Amino acid sequence: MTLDTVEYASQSPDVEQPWAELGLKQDEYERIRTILGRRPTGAELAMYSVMWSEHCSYKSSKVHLKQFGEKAPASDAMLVGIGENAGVVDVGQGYAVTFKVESHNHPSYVEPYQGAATGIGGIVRDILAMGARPVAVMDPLRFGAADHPDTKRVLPGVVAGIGGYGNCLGLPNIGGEVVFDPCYQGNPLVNALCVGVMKHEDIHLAKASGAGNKVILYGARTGGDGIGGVSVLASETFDDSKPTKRPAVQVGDPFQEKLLIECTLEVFAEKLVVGIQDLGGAGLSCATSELASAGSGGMRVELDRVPLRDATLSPEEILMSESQERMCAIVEPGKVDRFLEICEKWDVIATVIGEVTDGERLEIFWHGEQVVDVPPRTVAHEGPTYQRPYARPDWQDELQADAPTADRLKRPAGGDELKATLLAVASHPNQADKSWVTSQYDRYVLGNTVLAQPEDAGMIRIDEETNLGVAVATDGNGRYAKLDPYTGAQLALAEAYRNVAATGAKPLAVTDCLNFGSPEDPAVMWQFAEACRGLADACQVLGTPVTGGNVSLYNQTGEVAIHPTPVVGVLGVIDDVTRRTPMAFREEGQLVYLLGD
Amino acid sequence: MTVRVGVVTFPGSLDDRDAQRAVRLAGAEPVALWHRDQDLHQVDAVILPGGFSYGDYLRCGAISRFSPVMETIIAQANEGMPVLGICNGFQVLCESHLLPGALTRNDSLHFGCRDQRLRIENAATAWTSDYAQGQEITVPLKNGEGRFVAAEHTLDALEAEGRVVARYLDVNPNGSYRDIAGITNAAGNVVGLMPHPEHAVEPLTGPGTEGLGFFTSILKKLVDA
Amino acid sequence: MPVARVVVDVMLKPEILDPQGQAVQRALPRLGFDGISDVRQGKRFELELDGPADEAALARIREAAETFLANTVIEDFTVRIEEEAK
Amino acid sequence: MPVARVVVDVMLKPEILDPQGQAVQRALPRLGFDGISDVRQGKRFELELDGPADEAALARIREAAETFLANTVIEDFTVRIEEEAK
Ligand SMILES: Nc1ncnc2c1ncn2[C@@H]1O[C@H](COP(=O)(O)OP(=O)(O)O)[C@@H](O)[C@H]1O
Repeated sequence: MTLDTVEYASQSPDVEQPWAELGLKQDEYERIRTILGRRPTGAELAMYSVMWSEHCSYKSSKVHLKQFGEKAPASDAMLVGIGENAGVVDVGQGYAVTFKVESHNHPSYVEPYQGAATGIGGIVRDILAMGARPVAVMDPLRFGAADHPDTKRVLPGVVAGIGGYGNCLGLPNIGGEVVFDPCYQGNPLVNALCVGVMKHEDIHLAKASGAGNKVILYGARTGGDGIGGVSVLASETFDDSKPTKRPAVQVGDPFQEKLLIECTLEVFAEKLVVGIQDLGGAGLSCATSELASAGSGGMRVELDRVPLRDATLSPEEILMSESQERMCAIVEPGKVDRFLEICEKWDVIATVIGEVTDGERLEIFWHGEQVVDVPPRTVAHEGPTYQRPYARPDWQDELQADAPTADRLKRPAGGDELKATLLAVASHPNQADKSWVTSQYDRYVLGNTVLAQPEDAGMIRIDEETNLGVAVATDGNGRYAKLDPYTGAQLALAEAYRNVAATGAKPLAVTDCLNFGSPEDPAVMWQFAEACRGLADACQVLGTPVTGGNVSLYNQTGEVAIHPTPVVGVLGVIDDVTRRTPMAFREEGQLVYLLGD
Repeated sequence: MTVRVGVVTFPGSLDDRDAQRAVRLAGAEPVALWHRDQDLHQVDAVILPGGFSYGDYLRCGAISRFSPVMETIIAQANEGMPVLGICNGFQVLCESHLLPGALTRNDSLHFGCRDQRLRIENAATAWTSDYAQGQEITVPLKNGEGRFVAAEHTLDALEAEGRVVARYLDVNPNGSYRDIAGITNAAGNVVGLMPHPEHAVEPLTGPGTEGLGFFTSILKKLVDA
Repeated sequence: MPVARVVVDVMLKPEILDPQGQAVQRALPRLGFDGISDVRQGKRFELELDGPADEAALARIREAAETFLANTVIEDFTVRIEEEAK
Repeated sequence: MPVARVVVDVMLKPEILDPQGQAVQRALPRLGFDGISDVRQGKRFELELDGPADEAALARIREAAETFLANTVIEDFTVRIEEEAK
């Protein structure tokens, strides 16, 4: 097969291209041709298709997410806001904390262990890429009915995967959620949150600047993992009637990631890095275009230098591969040797694959021939934006009218009814003891866990001398959100906020993972719009800005969407963790007060 | 005299910082040792910490056992230097044949993290002299492959020679033969322990401080020597 | 009655990353074992049957392998009768 | 050049309890697979050699198995050349 070079593409405008199979719409494909003034090469098409997928471009959600910035309450604590890998918050004493929650829902249904494991791996690299040492993880989970056979397959795999990966990284798991509801049967939610700590001066951003600086790819070799996974997994849904889709699954190597963490923190400590980006969904396509787009110049990459696990991969596949445990750093030429030395110390493979140029293009070469020549912003930051139609569903009124009221759902009368009600509530899986799950997670490692299960919020000490610490809680209730997405999102925030406040910490910032159905359904889009509006309004009132998060759409089985499920994480600071308030009664004779009404 | 206790970092070690903290809280000086370095930097004792060295791929501890630092540690342990292996460190000690038996997959087939009650069965080793014989303590336990197994005659010999250092109480969390949580070599200088005493050295971050004794024992032993 | 033993070998598909095999491969040269260009690690199940390992039994075991012993999303398997049943 | 593949099978010694094998055995009847009286689970390593699988190479691999791939305190191993080298 001949290589589809830029030169060849200019000469062959009529070559048929598989844009539809790659998940692009006709007008999107036309737009790529307009941007480039010719048809894209195969490699360019691969990049645009993954980067313009819903998952990477947020094309349906962007217009609503804007509110989180526009309505953000003034906050002195915010050091880095939305748009970077994760937001960064000032917690005092020169420390900054970064945290973010992300979804790995679809991969976890296909292959529960690896899907959940690589979900942890991905969010940890996001946090690492900000310059922080990851210090804790949390895992808000939603499954189908507890006694459904699919739950039996998915739940143990997900929990083992989160434990297997997180435990092996040495990150304490300080909390999460396990909620069962039939609406998640064919579409469980696996959200993962990571918290990282750094000093203010260690904050790193994903940008490539300084002509002549080197682009270094380090970490695992690149294989065929999850090729096409980004567009296929994130833009399509599972259909009960067809056999399960089995795309190439990404397999995690937590040991490699642990080395990547230590190695990266060491190169940060020696100030060897100008810019850095983790490789997640969309792999090298994402890392190179985002670094170049955010930076001041262009970038030139020799793709054939990328160390491969599978020698037969084509340039398109290398650009789209979602092999895990890789990072991309921009390093001044004089510091490259030391950078490579530190990688060698940690047995991490590192390769100079290109350099920052003073041009404005992202140029990628394959054995000397040019296969990509694009303006990086058009790939990374100027993708399509949709104003999807949305409308309050006609069943909403009926659903709300069906709510329990005094005459329709009576209070239990008498001892027997009360007993029955109590038993019904107490025996529901959502009230069950979660220790089957939590005991599979290491909550002690690093020796700084002040609160973990069964507490309402997790708490981590970040300075052993001063006892400065942070508390984090995640909450979300899909049933409330379905009844009223605006208020439901606010309730999720209020609950997480309360859980943090109850420990004695002061809530500072918010992250969210918005799990919804198909944005092509106006009813779902309405739920989404309402939830965003509700969350943004509530954040404004409470004075806690959203610093980052993640949107997961197309969570549905066939035509049926999950309950709209905004999961909200709140981070708070406590200046002395020895003053934390655990939830248990401490000693006999203490008084119990009920606050609120 | 400051007592210097080395803590080895293998690729994939996780509780190395925690072990160093415990050494410091006990009043000794922690010294970081690197797996590629044969030099033990004049330490008086060594701790092999918990974690997943080399990802615990192949078998836990199987790859670390062949690291340069282990060559020196094995030689010095055979000459009496105190060595404590915690969790993954215990696995390394068994793979190195400094201790008998092996640690295998938990019988539950799950990783388990819990606060575990133990009985100190031998308070005469280098690492347990600060405990009373038969003392009961609670420390965290967290492992996926912590089930101690050995041939019947090896188990009998361990019992007969008083080389069982600690035993699980209340529940046997991983199916260890004869509830064994930790053992020692014949000389009493090398101890392997599945639970994590380094996570029970501060009331704030652990179930109590009953793990500290392992670290103060070694301090006392070395200062007295 | 001679006991029939059937072996099911389960290996990760060739295109799937095998961190365990890689760790072994990297360690071998350090231990002085050269000349091994690739290592893959998988699982081996030894099943003892009550009855003979006839076609019907093998078909059942193949089904068990397909649905249970192997995760065919990422793994391949083979089923065979162990020749030297001890 | 045909690549030589050597397989090393590692199984827990019969006297060591094998909880993984037992879990499989207990699950099989529940899934409708009867007639299996014992299951043991072990590891299978596939090694690709640079050169031929001659006696010298096999001897080296046996040594690697003895000292490294298997823990002979609890495990037994066998080494053999894979017949159908693809
Ligand atoms: N998936 C999970 N991962 C980690 N911790 C969890 C998970 N699910 C629940 N937990 C923890 O278990 C404890 C009890 O959870 P839960 O029963 O949901 O409490 P509550 O109803 O008070 O929120 C909490 O500390 C919670 O953080």
